Amino acid sequence: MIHAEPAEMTRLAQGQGFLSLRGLTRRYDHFTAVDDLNLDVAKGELVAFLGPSGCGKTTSLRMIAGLVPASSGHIVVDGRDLTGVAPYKRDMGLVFQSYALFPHMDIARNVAFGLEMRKVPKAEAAQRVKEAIAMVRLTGREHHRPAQLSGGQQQRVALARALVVRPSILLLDEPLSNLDAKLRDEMRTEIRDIQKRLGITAIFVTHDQMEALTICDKVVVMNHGRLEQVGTPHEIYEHPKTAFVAGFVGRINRLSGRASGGVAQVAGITVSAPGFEGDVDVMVRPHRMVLSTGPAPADAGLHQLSGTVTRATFAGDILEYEVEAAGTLLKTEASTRGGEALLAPGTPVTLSWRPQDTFVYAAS
Amino acid sequence: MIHAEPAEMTRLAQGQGFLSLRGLTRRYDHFTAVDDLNLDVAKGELVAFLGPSGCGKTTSLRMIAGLVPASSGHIVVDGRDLTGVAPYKRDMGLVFQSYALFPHMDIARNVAFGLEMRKVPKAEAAQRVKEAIAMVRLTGREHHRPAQLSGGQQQRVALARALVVRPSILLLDEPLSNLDAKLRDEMRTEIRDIQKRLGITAIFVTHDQMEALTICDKVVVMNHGRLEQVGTPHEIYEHPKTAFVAGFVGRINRLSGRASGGVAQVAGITVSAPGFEGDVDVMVRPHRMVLSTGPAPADAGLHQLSGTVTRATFAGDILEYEVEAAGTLLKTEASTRGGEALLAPGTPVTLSWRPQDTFVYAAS
Amino acid sequence: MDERPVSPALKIAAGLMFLFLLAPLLVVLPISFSGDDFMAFPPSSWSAKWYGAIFANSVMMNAFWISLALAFVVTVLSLGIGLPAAYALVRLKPPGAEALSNLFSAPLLLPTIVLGLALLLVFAPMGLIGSFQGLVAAHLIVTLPYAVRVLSTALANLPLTVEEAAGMLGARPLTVFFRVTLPMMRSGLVSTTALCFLVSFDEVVLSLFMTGPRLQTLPVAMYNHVDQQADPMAAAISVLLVVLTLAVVLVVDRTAGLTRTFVK
Amino acid sequence: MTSLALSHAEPRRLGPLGTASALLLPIAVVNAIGFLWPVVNLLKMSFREAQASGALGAGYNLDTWTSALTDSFTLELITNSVGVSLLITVLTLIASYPIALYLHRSTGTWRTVLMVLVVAPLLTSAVVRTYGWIAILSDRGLVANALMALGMAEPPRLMFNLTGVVIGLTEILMPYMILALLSGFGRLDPRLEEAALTLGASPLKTFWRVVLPLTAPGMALGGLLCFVLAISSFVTPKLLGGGRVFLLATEIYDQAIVTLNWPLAATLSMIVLVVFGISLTLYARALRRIA
Amino acid sequence: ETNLTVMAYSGLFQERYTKAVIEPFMKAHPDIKVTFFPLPSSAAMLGNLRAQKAAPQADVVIMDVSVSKAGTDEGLFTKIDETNIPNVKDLYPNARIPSVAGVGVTFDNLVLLYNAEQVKEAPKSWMEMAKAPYKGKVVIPGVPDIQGLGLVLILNKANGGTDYLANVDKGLTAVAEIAPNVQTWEPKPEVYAPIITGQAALGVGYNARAQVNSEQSGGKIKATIPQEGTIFQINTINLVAGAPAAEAAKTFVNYALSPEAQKSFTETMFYAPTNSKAEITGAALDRTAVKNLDKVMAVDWIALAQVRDKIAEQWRRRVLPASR
Ligand SMILES: Nc1ncnc2c1ncn2[C@@H]1O[C@H](COP(=O)(O)OP(=O)(O)OP(=O)(O)O)[C@@H](O)[C@H]1O
Ligand SMILES: Nc1ncnc2c1ncn2[C@@H]1O[C@H](COP(=O)(O)OP(=O)(O)OP(=O)(O)O)[C@@H](O)[C@H]1O
Ligand SMILES: NCCCCNCCCN
Ligand SMILES: [Mg+2]
Ligand SMILES: [Mg+2]
Repeated sequence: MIHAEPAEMTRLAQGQGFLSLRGLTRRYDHFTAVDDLNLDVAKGELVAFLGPSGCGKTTSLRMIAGLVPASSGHIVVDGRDLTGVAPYKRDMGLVFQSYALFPHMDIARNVAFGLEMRKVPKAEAAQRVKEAIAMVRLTGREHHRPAQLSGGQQQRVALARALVVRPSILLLDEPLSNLDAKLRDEMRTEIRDIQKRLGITAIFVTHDQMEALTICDKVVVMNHGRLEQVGTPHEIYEHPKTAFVAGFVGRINRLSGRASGGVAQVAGITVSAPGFEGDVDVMVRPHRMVLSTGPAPADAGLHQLSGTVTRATFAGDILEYEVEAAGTLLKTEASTRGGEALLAPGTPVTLSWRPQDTFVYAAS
Repeated sequence: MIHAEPAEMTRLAQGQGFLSLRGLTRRYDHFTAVDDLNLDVAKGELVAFLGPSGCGKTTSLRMIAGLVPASSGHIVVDGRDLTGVAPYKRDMGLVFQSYALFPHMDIARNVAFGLEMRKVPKAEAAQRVKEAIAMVRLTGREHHRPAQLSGGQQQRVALARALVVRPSILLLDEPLSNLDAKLRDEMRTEIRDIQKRLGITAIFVTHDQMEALTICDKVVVMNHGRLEQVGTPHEIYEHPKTAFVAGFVGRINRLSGRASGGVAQVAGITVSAPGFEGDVDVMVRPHRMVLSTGPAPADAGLHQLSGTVTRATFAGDILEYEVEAAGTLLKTEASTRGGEALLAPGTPVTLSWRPQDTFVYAAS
Repeated sequence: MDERPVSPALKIAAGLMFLFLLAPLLVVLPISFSGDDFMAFPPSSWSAKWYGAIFANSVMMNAFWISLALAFVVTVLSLGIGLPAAYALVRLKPPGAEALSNLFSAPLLLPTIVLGLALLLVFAPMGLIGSFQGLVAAHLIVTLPYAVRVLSTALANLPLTVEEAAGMLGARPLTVFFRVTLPMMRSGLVSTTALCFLVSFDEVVLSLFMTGPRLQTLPVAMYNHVDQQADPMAAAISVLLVVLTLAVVLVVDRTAGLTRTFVK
Repeated sequence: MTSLALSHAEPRRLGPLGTASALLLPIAVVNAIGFLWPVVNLLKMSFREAQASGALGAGYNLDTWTSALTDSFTLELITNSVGVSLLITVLTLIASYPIALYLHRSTGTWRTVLMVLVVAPLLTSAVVRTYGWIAILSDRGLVANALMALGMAEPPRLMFNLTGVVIGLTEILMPYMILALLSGFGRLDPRLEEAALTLGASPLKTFWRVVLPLTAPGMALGGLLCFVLAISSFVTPKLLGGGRVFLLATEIYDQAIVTLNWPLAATLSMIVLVVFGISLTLYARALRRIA
Repeated sequence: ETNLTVMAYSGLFQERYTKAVIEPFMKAHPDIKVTFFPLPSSAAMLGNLRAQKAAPQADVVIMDVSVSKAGTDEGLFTKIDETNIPNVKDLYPNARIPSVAGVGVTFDNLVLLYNAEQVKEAPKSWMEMAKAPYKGKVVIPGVPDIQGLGLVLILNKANGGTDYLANVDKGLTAVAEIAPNVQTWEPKPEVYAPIITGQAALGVGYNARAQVNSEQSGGKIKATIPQEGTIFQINTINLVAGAPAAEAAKTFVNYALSPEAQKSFTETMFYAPTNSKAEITGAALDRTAVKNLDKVMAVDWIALAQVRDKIAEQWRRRVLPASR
């Protein structure tokens, strides 16, 4: 079916976004890779798809690009249903997780390809190719073939190739996964700037939570092919709707407890748990647990647990600790800013955190 | 040449490591991918290779594995020069950056391959394959073909395939680059545990500084095919020998200054710079710059700069700021632990840091 | 991304098999320089006269040019017809693709003698016997199956994502095909071209039925020649063809970089 | 027909039947005129009344079919042809594989020269090639002389019998096999061999467990082509078989050209078609296992 | 000007027939342009004729008698006799076959071929081929080829066989004796080359080709008619029914059967003439079977066709096993 019925059309057009997904679903033989995805992306917005490996991120992107037909559901861009529209007519750019560079063309021709297709005048195209290659730090490699480049270099070519055409929608499938943190940082900013400058609407698939939080306007968290939560980075991080989101976006400590009458008992302390009854999972981010060696800070407003250090790791900006408390292993961290020495395993410590940093969910 | 001369032999055997690289070099036509690499790795040690894309990490690993002949130099394992020893006789495991799964075998048979080659009895092999698959969280997918798996799933199979044989040396080429942070965290710990438990000597190539710092006993920083610095994570992070290492491992702010008489003038402040004369680069990690809005903390021991916020980003555990001070854009960060609101661009702020957090290098 | 060292075992095995493959040719080479009037090994005397005889033989020379033109036309048509067919079968997978692809291979399985006879009965009333068009049509029937099979295999082995990437960059299917798919199929295309050209250039049996009074292909002329006089001229022609092919390919290689087509 | 998508995940839904038909039209026309029609003719021919003089009777009957199918010689022809063709296919594969692999791994001008050498036998006329084989294999040939020099009193007969046919056809089919193999070697990613090596597989094991399975599509294609070419070849069997080897194709030749019994030639041809159809089905099944 | 197409054997036959017959004919008839349509075998010619039955393109065909019988039975030819071709009246009787539309245009006969270096004296008997020194040195085109068949018929008669249409047991037994010595039953392209090169010492072939080959090889190959005798192979010339140039065709056929054309072709290719009036020079005549007509055994090729299959089957069962 190429065109939606008029009635359907109206409903579809009501989507608020420039790009809207309506009930997007993709089934394989025995397996639903993407399940009833609904999403609105505003023009010029950058949305991150975040989720564990195999949750359907790539599949969603491929459906949007038109490379995989949806089993059901619609993709609507600017009020227009794209069902049945060929990929090359969609004016979208896609950076493949596997690069998919043209093996028979050198780097410059790989990057120039999209411009040629758009019949951009030679001189302008050459200029833009040059800029794009410079942007991904590959100047001087223009005449290498993809097989002669390292993995990260290939990924950068793929990025340049997609960006140079300035598509109206840009789909990026883990475009930075093979880059080192420094370059990733720079490329991320670069992508962000270009995207904002040109007003490109972009979807950015990543498995890197930090990347998702910093680059995007909106984060979409997926799990098992389903959408778990959509929100701003702050919403997702500070107010995760589900235990999965809490656990997936940012690190988390999990404690089991029992709720009744609006409060939950967990590891000997009482936390507020309005609306919960029975077994609950209580979660706190390691970063939000303050570790102290002296007597516990006497702040009645804080939750506190005592324990002993079981593992300590130097991680650059921070020190990572594993603390055994209330029969559970809890993670926490300390800044290295003060130049503190790593606490030895066995050191008795206290963990304190604010009530508002405590998440409660029905036990899974 | 398969055997070294006796005199040479002795010299080689003097290497302290279980695995020693001696002057390892790999040249391509016009290009030296790896240049005179010298390194000793003790038995059971886990060494991380860290460096920008294209710096020669994969090439080094491939030489160690025997897949690429060295242009010159030697690889010595347990006092034995491996020059001319075929890859399959080296008892090394290698996780490929590009997975390199056998497309014609299902997951279970991919993982079982190395055990078969070692003629491990059927029952034991089946048990170990099962465990390895469980370890990478792919139970239930045993009979899928690689093409039916997502990128991250494939990477995990590659990992299981290499680990299951318990090689004496394990080479990992960005084995976690396609995994989400949560899984990466878990897998990292898992790899670390197995490696320690079995006493495997391992080299772990990564572009993720955090990963390098937390997982390994020793970090090797490479650049342009050359070794920049070898040291413990703490040494590398806190005492980077070169500007490149300082900039590559962990984020960094760079300020230009002039040194003379043991001190350097930079952005209106004076920092200690013993032994430097002329132009210098002064570097400070964003994490070590404390941002304050009120009057600057009156600590005479701290370096201080005033400026204005130009960009503020929520990044989960931290808030990232860009501050314009002394005509330069400086990065800094604040913990979200206290629940502080993001400062608006334009807010006047002061950055303070300890003198020992200041790195000085001759200007490049 | 790297050089693949070839193992000595493979070198030895390949060398031995090459020896087997070229054995008859290695004997034919000295025979072609025979001073005798009959093919025999070893020759009792040596001479290059049979090479001279080729150029003096207008029947052979004419037949050579006809064969060359024929093989060229047949190869171009085989690619032109086979490539779309392979694409349709592999990529568009219409219902019954497998049956169709079997049907298209089927002409290979009739002994050419039968096919020749069967074609004769069909082509003669159409006035195609003894005509260039008739020869082209007959040869196409045997070259097309090769073309379709080899091209299909080559096509099926290509990574799809690369073509998808081209589509995403705005290339229409036809552009994707010509700019991406086709270049990536190079080694399959070279195989197909070589096969079709050789099969056509070498075909005797069908040609025997299809040639006419004024139209002879080289293999037919050689067959007739050897049938009557088993002199070493045929050996000289064979050697000359091999040398000529080698020379042409090397020149093309030097100028157009044919070997690049083999480098992935 | 708005959808010309290059996506192939579900081509049946996306793939416009019209495009496919258009692309398949030319080959269908060639096939119909050059194969289907002649074959239908042939089928008709197989039912024609065969007169002893070689003349075709006006009527149709089942006589040729009945006698062909009840004649034990026909069965012998079929089993012989299939057996010999299979043997030749296997030998051709074994002989061609190292060359193809070597070619796949060599580069530059050297590779080009080797490619030409591979196809060189095809440029040599069959009759001339046979003279080459005679010089090598005949009772006084190079091989016999070498064997006698090594002390063998009576060297085995190497040509003008089945051995000669097998040797000759294997050699002549090698170029086809090599070209087919090369076109199917695309999946042979060197990384995979390296992976096997690092997992402790010796080069031989790597070959068996990784290289060979990955090149299976090429082998299947080459095997198919060679089997078909072998079962339908009659020039080489005639030249090198010494009149002692009876195959379907040579018998068809004799019936069509010498005895002039066209209905029988047609009947035997239809039998070849059936044998081939069965082979093709088995082949497709094998292929599905590989893929 | 009329275009006339003559369909006949390719190769040497084409070359020599063109020179000896067609060119002189065209000189004599400037209004007729003859095109030689060469085909490798009689069967291929029959194929062409069958395919073009509705609209023939060839006018005259020269082919083996048994094939022209088939063509006759299918109505492909116009009957040739004195009424339409005057020269027919001068033909030898065995050139006129009642059940065949065409008439004999050449006679050829089977000969025992031998390599002059390996065999010093002309063998007296076909059975020389069974002798020990010739192990693996004998080449015979086997049944169903007429040459092998002819050998069976000759030896059948020599060993006391009477009616070859009833059975040829005696002939087969004799050939089975030769069989162990046989190198190949499929000499290719023909039987002459292996004997010239010495790859074989003895063989069975046709006289005309043997003579030409002997000439060309400087006497390396020689031919003889052994004491047991020989048989004729007959090529007929036929008028294609419904031919486009029917009148010119008759003119040509008449010329082809004329004493001068017969003489000319015999002297070029050593086929025996079918016209009794042809006066052949002595040297050429010596090289044909004409002087040995008494040694030629009469064969009814038309009747033989009926039992050819049966003989082929027995050949496979009795002769081939002896030659393995
Ligand atoms: N052709 C297929 N047949 C069957 N299952 C498939 C197919 N393609 C993908 N899948 C499955 O669909 C699920 C989603 O795959 P997808 O590639 O979208 O994951 P992803 O979120 O991109 O993962 P990653 O982060 O590892 O790349 C996976 O479980 C995968 O195994
Ligand atoms: N066959 C080759 N020919 C020429 N240059 C090569 C070849 N193989 C690798 N190189 C070059 O050698 C350098 C090192 O490559 P290598 O793959 O070791 O990098 P890497 O450190 O692993 O990078 P990444 O993190 O991107 O994977 C690169 O600049 C690459 O382009
Ligand atoms: N049927 C036998 C006719 C013999 C005449 N020789 C002609 C040579 C044809 N190749
Ligand atoms: Mg993915
Ligand atoms: Mg790498």
